[in-house]
Amino acid sequence: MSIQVILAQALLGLNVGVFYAMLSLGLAVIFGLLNIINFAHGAMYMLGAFIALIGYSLLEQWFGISLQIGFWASLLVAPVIVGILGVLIERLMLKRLYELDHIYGLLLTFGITLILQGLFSNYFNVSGTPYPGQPESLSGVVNLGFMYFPTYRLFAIVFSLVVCFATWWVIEHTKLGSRLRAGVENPDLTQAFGLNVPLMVTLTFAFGAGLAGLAGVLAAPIYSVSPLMGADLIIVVFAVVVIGGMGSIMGAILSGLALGLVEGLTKVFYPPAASTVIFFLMVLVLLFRPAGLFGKEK
Amino acid sequence: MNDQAEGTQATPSPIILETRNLQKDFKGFTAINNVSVQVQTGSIHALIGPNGAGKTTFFNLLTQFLKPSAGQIIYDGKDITHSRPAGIAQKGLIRSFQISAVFPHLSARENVRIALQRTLGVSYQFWRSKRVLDQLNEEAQATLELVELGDFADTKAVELPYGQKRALEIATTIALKPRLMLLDEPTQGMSSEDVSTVTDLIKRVVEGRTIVMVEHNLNVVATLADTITVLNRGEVLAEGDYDTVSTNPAVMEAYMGTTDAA
Amino acid sequence: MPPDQRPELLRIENLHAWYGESHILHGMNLTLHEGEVITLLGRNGSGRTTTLKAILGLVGRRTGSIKIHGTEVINMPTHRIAHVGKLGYCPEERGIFASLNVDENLELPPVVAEGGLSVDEIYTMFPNLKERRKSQGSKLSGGEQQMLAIARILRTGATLLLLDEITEGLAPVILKSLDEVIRKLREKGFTIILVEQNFRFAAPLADRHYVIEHGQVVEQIDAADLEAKKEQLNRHLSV
Amino acid sequence: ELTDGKVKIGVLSDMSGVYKTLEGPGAVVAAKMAIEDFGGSVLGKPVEVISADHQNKPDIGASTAREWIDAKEVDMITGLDNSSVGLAVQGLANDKKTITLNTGAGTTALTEEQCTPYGIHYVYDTHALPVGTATAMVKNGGKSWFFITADYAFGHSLRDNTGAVVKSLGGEVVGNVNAPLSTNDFSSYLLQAQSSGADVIGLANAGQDTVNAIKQANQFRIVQSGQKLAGMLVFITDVHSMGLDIAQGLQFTTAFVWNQNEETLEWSKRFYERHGAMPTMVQAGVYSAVTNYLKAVKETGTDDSDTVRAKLGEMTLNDMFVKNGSILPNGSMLHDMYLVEVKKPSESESEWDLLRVVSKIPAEEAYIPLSESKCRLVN
Amino acid sequence: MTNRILFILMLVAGLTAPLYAYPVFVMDLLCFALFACAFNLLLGYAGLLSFGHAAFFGGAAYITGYVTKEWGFTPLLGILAGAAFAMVLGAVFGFLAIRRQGIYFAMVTLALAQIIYFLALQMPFTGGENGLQGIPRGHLFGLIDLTDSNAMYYFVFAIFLVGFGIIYRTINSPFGEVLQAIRENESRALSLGYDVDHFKLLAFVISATLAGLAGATKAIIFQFASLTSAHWQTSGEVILMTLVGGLGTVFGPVVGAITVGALSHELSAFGSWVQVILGTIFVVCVLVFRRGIIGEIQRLASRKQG
Ligand SMILES: Nc1ncnc2c1ncn2[C@@H]1O[C@H](COP(=O)(O)OP(=O)(O)OP(=O)(O)O)[C@@H](O)[C@H]1O
Ligand SMILES: Nc1ncnc2c1ncn2[C@@H]1O[C@H](COP(=O)(O)OP(=O)(O)OP(=O)(O)O)[C@@H](O)[C@H]1O
Ligand SMILES: [Mg+2]
Ligand SMILES: [Mg+2]
Repeated sequence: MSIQVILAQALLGLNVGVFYAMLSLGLAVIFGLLNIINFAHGAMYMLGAFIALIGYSLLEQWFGISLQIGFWASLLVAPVIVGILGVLIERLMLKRLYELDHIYGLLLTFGITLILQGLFSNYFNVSGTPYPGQPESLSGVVNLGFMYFPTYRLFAIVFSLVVCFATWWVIEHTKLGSRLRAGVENPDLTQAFGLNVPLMVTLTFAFGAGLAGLAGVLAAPIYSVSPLMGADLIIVVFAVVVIGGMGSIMGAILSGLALGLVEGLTKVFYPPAASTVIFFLMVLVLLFRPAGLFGKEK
Repeated sequence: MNDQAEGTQATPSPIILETRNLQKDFKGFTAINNVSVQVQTGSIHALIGPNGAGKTTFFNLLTQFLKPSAGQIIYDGKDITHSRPAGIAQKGLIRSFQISAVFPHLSARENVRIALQRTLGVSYQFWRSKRVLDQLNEEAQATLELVELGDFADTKAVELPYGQKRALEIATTIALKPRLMLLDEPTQGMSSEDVSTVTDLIKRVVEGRTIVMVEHNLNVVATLADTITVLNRGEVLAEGDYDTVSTNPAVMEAYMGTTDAA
Repeated sequence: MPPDQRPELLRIENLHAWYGESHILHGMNLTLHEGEVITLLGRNGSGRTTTLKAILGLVGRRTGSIKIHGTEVINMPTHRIAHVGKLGYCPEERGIFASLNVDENLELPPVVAEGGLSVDEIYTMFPNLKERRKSQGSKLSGGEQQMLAIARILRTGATLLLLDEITEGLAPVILKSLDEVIRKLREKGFTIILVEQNFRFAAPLADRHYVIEHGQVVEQIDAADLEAKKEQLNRHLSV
Repeated sequence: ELTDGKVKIGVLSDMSGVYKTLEGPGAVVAAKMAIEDFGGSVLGKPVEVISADHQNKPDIGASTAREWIDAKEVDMITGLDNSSVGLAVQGLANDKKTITLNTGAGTTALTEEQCTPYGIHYVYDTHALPVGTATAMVKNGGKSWFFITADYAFGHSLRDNTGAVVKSLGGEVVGNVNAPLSTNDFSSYLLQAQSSGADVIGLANAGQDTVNAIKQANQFRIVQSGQKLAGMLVFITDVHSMGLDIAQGLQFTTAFVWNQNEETLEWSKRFYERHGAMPTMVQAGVYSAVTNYLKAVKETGTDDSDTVRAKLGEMTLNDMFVKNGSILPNGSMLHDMYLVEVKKPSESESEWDLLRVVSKIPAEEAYIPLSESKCRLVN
Repeated sequence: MTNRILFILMLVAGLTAPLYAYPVFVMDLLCFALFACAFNLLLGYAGLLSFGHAAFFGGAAYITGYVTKEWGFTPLLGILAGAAFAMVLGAVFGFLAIRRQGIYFAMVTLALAQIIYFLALQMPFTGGENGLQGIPRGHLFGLIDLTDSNAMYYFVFAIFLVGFGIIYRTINSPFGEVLQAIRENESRALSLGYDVDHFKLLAFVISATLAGLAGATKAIIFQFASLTSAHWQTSGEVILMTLVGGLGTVFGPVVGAITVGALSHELSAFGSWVQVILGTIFVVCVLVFRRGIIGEIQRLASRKQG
């Protein structure tokens, strides 16, 4: 196998990796702050993609609104809408579960996932609808020397990396971040100091959900938009978060990228295992580093 | 210093527990450094020292909750440095916790029964009815009475007041017929009244057993301890009975802050 | 000005508090004037910590009246109380954030009023904290954690300090420096509620002592009467 | 005489998953149309339809079928658009002596290794599909092939059958990669295919997998840089969902084109009015299968499976879907297939005007001849 | 007390079920009920959330299917072989996972189960996506023809009762007492000299074996072993069933399995709406109905008494 092919495959792996990173980042942020395992994260990713799709091509047909929300606007609109949904879910439901065992949050969001998936399956083709709104400016290919790479994918990689590292920087290096971390560790005391923890929690959940929505918009031009697009992804993303270390922001980002690469290369060397290799790794990691690669032992 | 003749009869060795050059490092920081301590059978041995001296760490090493970086732990003539936590408990070395450790939703009797049950050897028998455990009720009741909890046998542990929780915890420990008990700050955060209750209790149950305890309350130490080891910065600063230790200038400097605070 | 003629700062009336089903405070009454230092004494589980938490709204449910600077706070969400009451809280278990370093811990609580100490002033007051500014909270020794817990509420400009068992588990040598800190704060005019097990530590610092039993105030003793009422106090606390 | 005073037809299909659009609720519509067109009753007794979702899970399919037969007096089951489900239900129905008219599944195992006396495979199979497509492509110079195969029975069977056709015409298979079912990112496999330098990239998969692969091939300019894509199983709904921009020029084999002639057009329009989409070959097949089943019942005067099955074997099938079709003893329904090409956007006159028939593949060429059948009922 | 009444109710309902319900469907419910009970033993009584129980359920089904189909095992022997396989698999999973806590435990079990799923998909004998089909029902003790629905039904009901009995006894055994102690305060149990890991492991193995028993029985009933049973969604479903019925109650999982099973069956005609409706039920359960059906009944009963 030539080095060109390996390089090309690695780049594709990275492409998958940025989606893992972005999704697991949102999941890690939510888990870190709320101790909630957001099973609905995959559904929110799907929702993001659908908002982009509906905004681009169905507003008129469905609601009689003659408005078209283009790709760039979707990058803003979809995360905001998904974020608002996140606010509703957090305020109306999750809020009542914080004192309880993790599994209740998991179950609730599992239920929400079923609802969202079911609803969209009723109105949309499960086998996927293409997103027609990919901007002209990104529709070309870039000659990387060893391969032609779609400009859009390159854009998605760079854009996601910027979002991921910006998020990391905010959480680890700003006052806002230190307040969030304090809120995670001891919400009561943080509140007693005069910080509005419930609001922080709500906004964080909304932010995590918004990240999933954003990933969905980014994915729309690459994959078909389908009601089930988040269903299997979510399990893989869980694994990514666990490998990175539950609640570790950098862990989620780096292991997302790394596992995308690993998966990409597995597709070359032993394709049948591509969807399982991450779970093998997860078992190994948990056996030798129980708290994940970047997690802290309790 | 404190030879207890009758203890020597009960066990072949007068020294029940010994550490040899014990050491524990946390990422470049040495919490326990070259500590060699001998505990006489049948004595109450107290461990004191300023905050961060390494007392809790030392305890955790003894009970295998932490693995030593170097050195040896000899219990009853055998090297237990690398034993499993449960295995050590089965040999009669039992610890209590800094925070109270009971099974909150079991009754006081059931709490004690769980301890007694182990010696019955039926604990893995998932095919038998738990009624086989009723034979332990009498002994459980007797143990509860020893710590004056006889009337609370059917009360859930979570509903007991703090002092009685401590008592229950000790009852559970005694039920295992330990030869060596490790108590970590048994009076921490207690009001003076509870402190004296617990002190009495310890005095009462010490018969035939050895106790190693960590304690900040010097009154308690003065009343109970036969031998005191003072730790400072992970090393043994002084050792001896209360009078020897409390008048040691180095101890006064490091622990009490020169004047007598006790 | 004698303490009880200074303006009233905190008034608690008929305060009840619950953790879930268990009813802990049964009608607390307590008044505090500006610049006073009081202690809450009592046995374990008598409800002293709970009183502080109830003021901050950290208990499950509470009823009655809590007025700080004349404002009713009983129905306020916790995060507003600190601002309204210019409150600083130092919890029983110290509450140092393990994932934050010393600087971050120090700068975490938002400023609630003018006139707090600057970071530099604080580091002058607690020189050994300065050495460890970049260490994680979890790596500090017990004494340093205690220092930090007090230091960080001084920065916020809070003038009413709720200090819970700040001497617990500390070696005598550290107690001495804490004693000095509290004296300094007192001189600067801070109002302080001390919850203390260590009566020997608290007695010389306070203007007044409240004895709490089963979630109620059963005795109130002025510092001046302490000698006279020693007998009574001993009975309550069985010191 | 009818055993239970009525004829009950079960449409067991994917109602919520990846195959929903190609069969699913549309198949129920088609079955109902067939019954109405037949007059709503047979031998003076009512004809009913019952439907359920097999969720693409063979166990759910089989247990639903079992309940239908045991407890709900279902006489015939159709649909079954998934090879695994199809095999499971056909096996079960055989135990229960119930006729299945499989319209949706592809695998030739239904009429070969696992054939049964009651199982009929009606619309297409993994042998019929490549015959037209692969032949046409090899003849146009696509000598070397690289397969991207859905990693399950259907995909393997499609790949092997296509490979055989390619080799028999002097072409060669230079590589293959098995992609897990429901892969959403084919780019890696596509690049492997690209670097193999093959003339043709054969997509031995179906549904969303095919759509994704074709879309992504477009992103990576694979067709533009000279390689051809061969979709082995493509439905009109897939083309519709991809859009002509992406799908144009794609050639594949189908059993039915809705606007091929007056008869199909008339029926398809009626179908469109009720369903909101034009029929796939599978949905049209359901109509035909139900109609012919009812004919057989009517002509034999019974719903006894053995009798009806024997009658179906004797009939020559003729309706808007099939011309001169016949059902072989192994269950294979012999009929002509069509090689079609996706129109250019400029050629399309309406939303669903997507395909152009290139050539007809005669039934004898499309299907495995009885003489070569591996079915134990035949040889 | 309530338990005795419920048990009699269950017995009567079980014995008479074929009179008013489609037996194969009831058998399916019984398998899921047993599966949920086995799962509940672990989560409800040992506090361990396994997200990989489908591996035992599905794995055992494949083994049972294979040995009865290819090696001609009798149905009973085949089922026992499946359960034995689940036991071994449970020991392996348990050995790897038991040292992990909470959510990590759940994740390790999930990962291991995904690997089993991968094997089920790839190994030649499983039939991949097609599943292992045509498993014979055979004759029980060489005498009773199990292709007869009623015979099969009572055979399955007997298996269910045995499995249920084992779980009930385990909960109320000396071992069960220690499990409860471990769940309440693990480090204390350890310091009392209990090898906590061994107890958890044993609980895990028992649970896995019975989950396997349920899966193996299902394979014989439907003459089929498929990927569905080994998929992670099956692990999710069993959690849902247990919670709907009542976590940590003896009968909860049975009631939960029947409720969820019946519901998805009755609603199956509604296509994707099933998902929406089930999802809504779960959301409602988690928000306002957390004790589950049996848990709520018990609470009401004890309220009336108190
Ligand atoms: N896991 C750990 N990692 C790093 N340092 C640690 C760890 N555990 C303890 N230490 C350090 O080891 C030293 C000894 O700690 P230890 O808990 O044994 O003190 P101690 O004597 O019990 O004090 P105290 O009276 O406050 O309970 C302290 O400086 C502490 O910061
Ligand atoms: N989170 C809680 N949930 C339920 N009960 C609690 C909780 N916290 C405290 N309690 C109970 O409330 C009562 C009063 O507790 P509180 O902490 O106020 O006592 P205290 O006077 O501060 O004593 P201590 O010396 O133990 O700190 C005790 O009986 C205690 O068991
Ligand atoms: Mg300590
Ligand atoms: Mg307190």
